[in-house]
Amino acid sequence: MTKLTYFPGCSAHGTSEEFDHTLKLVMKTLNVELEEIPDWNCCGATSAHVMTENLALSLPLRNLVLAEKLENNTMGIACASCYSRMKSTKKYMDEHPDKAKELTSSVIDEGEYTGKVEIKSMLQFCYEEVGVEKIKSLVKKSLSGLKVACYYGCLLTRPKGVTQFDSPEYPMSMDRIMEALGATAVDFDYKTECCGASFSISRTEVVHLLTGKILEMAKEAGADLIVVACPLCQSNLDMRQPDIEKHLGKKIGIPVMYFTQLMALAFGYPEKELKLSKHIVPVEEALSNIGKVVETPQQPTKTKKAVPSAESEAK
Amino acid sequence: METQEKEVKGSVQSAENPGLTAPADWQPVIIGILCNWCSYAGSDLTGTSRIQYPPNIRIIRVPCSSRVDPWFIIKSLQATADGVLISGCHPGDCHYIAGNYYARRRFLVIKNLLNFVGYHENRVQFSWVSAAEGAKFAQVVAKVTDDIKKLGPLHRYKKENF
Amino acid sequence: MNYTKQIQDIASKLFTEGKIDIFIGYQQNSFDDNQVPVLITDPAEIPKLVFSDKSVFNLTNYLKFEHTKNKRVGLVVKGCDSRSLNLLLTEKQVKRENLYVIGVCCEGVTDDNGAKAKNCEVCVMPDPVVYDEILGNPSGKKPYRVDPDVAEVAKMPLVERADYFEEIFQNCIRCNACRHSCPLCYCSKCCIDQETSTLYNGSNTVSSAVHALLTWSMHLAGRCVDCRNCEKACPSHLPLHLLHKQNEKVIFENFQEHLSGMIADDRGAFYKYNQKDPDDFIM
Amino acid sequence: MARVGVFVCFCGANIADFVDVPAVVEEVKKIREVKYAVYYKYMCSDPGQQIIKDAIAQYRLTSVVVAACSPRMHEKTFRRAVSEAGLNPYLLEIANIREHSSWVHQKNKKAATEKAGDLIRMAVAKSIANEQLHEISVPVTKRALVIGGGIAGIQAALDIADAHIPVVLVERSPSIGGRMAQLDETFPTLDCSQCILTPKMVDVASHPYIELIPYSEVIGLEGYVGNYKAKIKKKASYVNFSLCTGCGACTQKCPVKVPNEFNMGIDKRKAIYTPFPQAVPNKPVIDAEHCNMLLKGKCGICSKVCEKGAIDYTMKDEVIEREIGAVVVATGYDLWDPKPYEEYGVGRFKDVITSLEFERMVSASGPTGGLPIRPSDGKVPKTVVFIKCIGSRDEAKGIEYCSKICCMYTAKHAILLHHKVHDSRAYVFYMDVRAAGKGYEEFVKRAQVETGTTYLRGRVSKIYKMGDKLMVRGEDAQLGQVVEIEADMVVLATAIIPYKTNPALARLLGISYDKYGYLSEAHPKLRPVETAKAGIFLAGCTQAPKDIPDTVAQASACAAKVCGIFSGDALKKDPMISVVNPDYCSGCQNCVQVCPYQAITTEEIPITRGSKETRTVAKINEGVCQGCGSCAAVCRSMAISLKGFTDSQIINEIVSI
Repeated sequence: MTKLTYFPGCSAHGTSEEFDHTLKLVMKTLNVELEEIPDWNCCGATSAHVMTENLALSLPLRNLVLAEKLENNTMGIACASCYSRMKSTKKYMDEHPDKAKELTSSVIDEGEYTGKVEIKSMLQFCYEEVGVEKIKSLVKKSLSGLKVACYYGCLLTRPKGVTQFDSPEYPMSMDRIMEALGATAVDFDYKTECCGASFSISRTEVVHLLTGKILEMAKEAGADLIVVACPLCQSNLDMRQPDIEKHLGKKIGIPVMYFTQLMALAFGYPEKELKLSKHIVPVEEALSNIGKVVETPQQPTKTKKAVPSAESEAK
Repeated sequence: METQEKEVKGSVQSAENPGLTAPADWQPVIIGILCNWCSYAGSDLTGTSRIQYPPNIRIIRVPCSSRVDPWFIIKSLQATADGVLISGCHPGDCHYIAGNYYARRRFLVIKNLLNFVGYHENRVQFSWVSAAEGAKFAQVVAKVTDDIKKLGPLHRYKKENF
Repeated sequence: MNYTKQIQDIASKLFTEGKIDIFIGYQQNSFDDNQVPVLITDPAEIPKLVFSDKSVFNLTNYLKFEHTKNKRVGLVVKGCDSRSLNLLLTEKQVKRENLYVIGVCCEGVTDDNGAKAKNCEVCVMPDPVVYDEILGNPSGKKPYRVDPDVAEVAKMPLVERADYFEEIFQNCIRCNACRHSCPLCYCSKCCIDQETSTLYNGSNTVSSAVHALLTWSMHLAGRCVDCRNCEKACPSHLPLHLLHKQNEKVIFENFQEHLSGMIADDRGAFYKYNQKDPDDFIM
Repeated sequence: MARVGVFVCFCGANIADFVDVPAVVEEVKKIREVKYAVYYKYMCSDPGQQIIKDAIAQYRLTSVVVAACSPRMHEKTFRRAVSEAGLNPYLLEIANIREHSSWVHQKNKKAATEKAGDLIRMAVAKSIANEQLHEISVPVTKRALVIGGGIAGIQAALDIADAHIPVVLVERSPSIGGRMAQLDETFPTLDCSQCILTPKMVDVASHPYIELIPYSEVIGLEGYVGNYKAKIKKKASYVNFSLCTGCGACTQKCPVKVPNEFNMGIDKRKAIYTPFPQAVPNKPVIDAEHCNMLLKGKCGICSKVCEKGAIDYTMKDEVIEREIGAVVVATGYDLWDPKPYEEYGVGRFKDVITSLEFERMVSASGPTGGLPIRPSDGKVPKTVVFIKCIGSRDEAKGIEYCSKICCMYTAKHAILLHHKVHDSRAYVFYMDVRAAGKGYEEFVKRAQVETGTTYLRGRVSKIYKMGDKLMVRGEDAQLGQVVEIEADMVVLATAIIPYKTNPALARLLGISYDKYGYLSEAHPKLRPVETAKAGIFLAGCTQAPKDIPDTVAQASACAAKVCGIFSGDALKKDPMISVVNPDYCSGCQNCVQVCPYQAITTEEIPITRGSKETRTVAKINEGVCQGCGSCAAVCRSMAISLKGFTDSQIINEIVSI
């Protein structure tokens, strides 16, 4: 059994409880023991860095220092926002060891920072450390017939210099995992578009506009549901959907699930373990597509049109 | 009369030999080795622009700062010079593509070595002066002359003394 | 660190197989427990060969002399010696195919008093970097450290430092043993012997000694491998390494951590450049 | 014993007002070697020069020092005067007492006088060590090598050949023509590219002074200006050009289809092919990577249909040598691969194409018969979005520089689109419109006004698909608004980049290249066609992005330079270059390393006279050395000295003060 340092982030114990829960189920099947950082604290998220630089650096740094005490090489982070904060902080500290020394000696009283722990998002961990092949081999119930749009959001692959993971504009790691589970990942142009999360509270109409577009495009791409790897994405896409529908004046009704929920399902866990009751947009109908034969061509945009046959035309 | 008064007023100590002094109106000898294409042309421009600078420098023309063997500097200090100024083209502007990049490495090492064995660090100075920087050349010479006047006469390892 | 047996075996094998004409190694001194270099052309002399922590000299120095030029030579090198060999190869002074190199993973040699030699304290590469056969277990590259003697001298105030060096230079008797013992001083006509140089000006003064030594150390800057053959050879026991280690420090700190002879085909620090080299000391 | 004459100039009042010239002359007379010293009002005048000439004869002077203005001013004048008096011109030294003394110490006559004396003393000391030097004469092989048969190479070759100088033109592809042959019409006049290029290509093929070697590459260059030897690899074409009539039967019957690189892969060509109908030479070659006969030994159809028996499957690569005197490098440019623009769906959306693909489509002889079509469904696009600066001026994804021609060709494309599809609508997203050139701004105006192309200042942030449309979302920075355009096709104006092979070519030729891979000119302003290596010149985009008029101008400039080299039977060179004393050289070759011109090679000399054993020593190539002295400074054994600036001369100056 391999061990993985686990940083759940605040939402895992609240709004994204189903993520946390299914993640643990998945990790059990993958034979990975999650070791939660004792006494972890808030990563500072979007609020800290508008206040002071030292605060924005110190909050994640304390977690990094604590993580080093667990003696695992890698730390997995559930929330994309936490992941971004921690990884940027790590990059900054590795490039500015003096700053690390200054903060660990003055603000944080938990020992020294060495930078030995690598940081990965849970998606990155599943894709890079576990691997698509292994995931494929563990599938008990194929998700064939299910068409999913993988939504990565803004922070999992960007900025490239910080994350060093997948393509910043058109990532495919989650799509590959979904394909390994048997599902069909649709070509989804909006997979890294902004959902407006920062305006979640202050200017909801912005969220309505941006998130609405993402949902519509997923629908347009022919997806049964949207798969995410970030609690904030999930809550914005799922929770706001009724409001957005009102705003757009039309029904969308596309459920939003965590990739771990689908992995757990494919790994043979019963549906009740997925905590489906937590969802605002019901998912049952979408999941009922599992097992159905996929008709090809399934989607006009996906079809392979005949080659322009330039020759014939030229002649 | 004035000069005599000045002589009485004070004297200059040698930076390396505090026991040795020179009269206050002592004039140092400075050897300047200039590359033909930038710094020598720049010093010509100083002349055509009639920009005035202290008269202590004696200029030697070489094609490129990369022609300057560190030994020339050592030799100058052994002879009459109290200070040395080497000047070449700015990095990237070398008439011979990259000569000054090679020269720069040798200059850094010889400068540090001379300081290490007991020459004041200001005895040997370097500058990049382009053919357009007549004013800069005057400033550089004024600064070097001023620095070396403060250091007093160079005594150590002079041929006639040792 | 005792490889006497192994080296004797290899040497006799090389002679038997007709691979070499000369073997350069160490032999016991007749009057104390120190060793001196030995050049063997007759296999019967092989039992003379020894190797221990008393094998201090850098034998690559003997590759520059007439009796080893263009001959097939077997020789023993320690880490630092192999670096100078690397430079000799890069500077085309010896042909690799003429050499059979026994590389020893050095554990440090001792000085006359039996203490660990001072250059071994700051050694960056105890393992041979070029060899045909390796003896011992490599321990890997060590981090670079500033020579403590250099650091101490650098701390002195200017005048004190000048006085310190003046005393050193005054004791130079201009015998040129330093040059003779340096493996990298192989010039067919040394600059200080040339009329044009006027470094000596035919005179035997402190002034000319200073300028000759400074020029010499500039010629070795970025090339010196700190074997300290020069210092061992100096009859006046001048701390010549101060000059070389000072240059080495400046070069290491400023020119991409250049260390001499570590890599094949890597010439001295003055024969390459980087556009980002320090420029702030120039007006 | 040296006998030096010193001639001090008043330079009117320029020197005399601030330096006590007669006192200086008296001072100088005390120097042991000085046999004669005199002052005169204007030394550079004819009577002044006569004084020097007379004194040389009268006092049997062995060297001359003129104390006057800067040597950069009148060194040549006085050298000539000295020479006319029968003395070697390099026995002259100048003491610069005007720029370095009288003009800069005008408030201190005493110090200026003293300094002038010192400067003369230094010059006298130096002149004592001066040696007789003679101009170097380098013989010249009057034949030029032009590398690359695009418009730059074609123009250079024709201009040189028209001066009755033989030219060897080497082209790596089967036909000359280069990028210009791929273009449809050219800005700003919209004249047909083929129409103006093809006659020139035919001229090249028929010119008595041009030897065209197609399908070949230069693989080696030895020697120096006037005396190069080039190694050229002729790639196996498997077609005997002397038998082939270019009838085309083989290309018609060949069963193998391969993406056509000339048409940017839009259509297919055969395994035996001529790149395009107007190719010069109009002979096919076999693409060995795809030919069934060469790969599997089965087929042989082309051989069967060839009536002349010109097909030869056993042909091998061949290396030939040519002796030449000068080289023009004109290897052209490549295009940046826009793959990093994932947000534009490059690689995913078939209807996002590059500008050269568009260019081939609108070309009348192109794969689509001159009509732009959507690669996805073959439909003619009505709304086309052009995006400029793809890769150019983009530090994050591409390169920092401006590719210079994209603004113009995008305007051209907008006009051509309108010409081909009358009811079309074009949008151009731009960062700036850079239209500096004769008739260029007017041309862009024409695109905007005549064809109604909408120019939007801003970057495109994303392209996504809605049905079969491409949704182009970008910013209109002038309105401060996000705009979305429903497009049928998107054309990316990709950057010009140097060929990846440029650095290897530069190393082979011994010239330098910049951080991008463009070959470097000797001086960005005053020597824009020369390289640092004498006798090698640059034309066209191999040096930097440029348009056709600039390329042709540069090519003709190269031709003028080449003709200049060949104007005499020998090249005259300044003798102030390095020389090796082999007795002192130990062959460490550190000088080889630092020489910026690869002027130093090695030679084997006997260890002692008559000995069979040899040793290696450095050797300076007189034709190549430019006299910087880098080698002399790094030579530890002082085996190298730089004539005119020898160690003795400089040390004499140092110790004379």
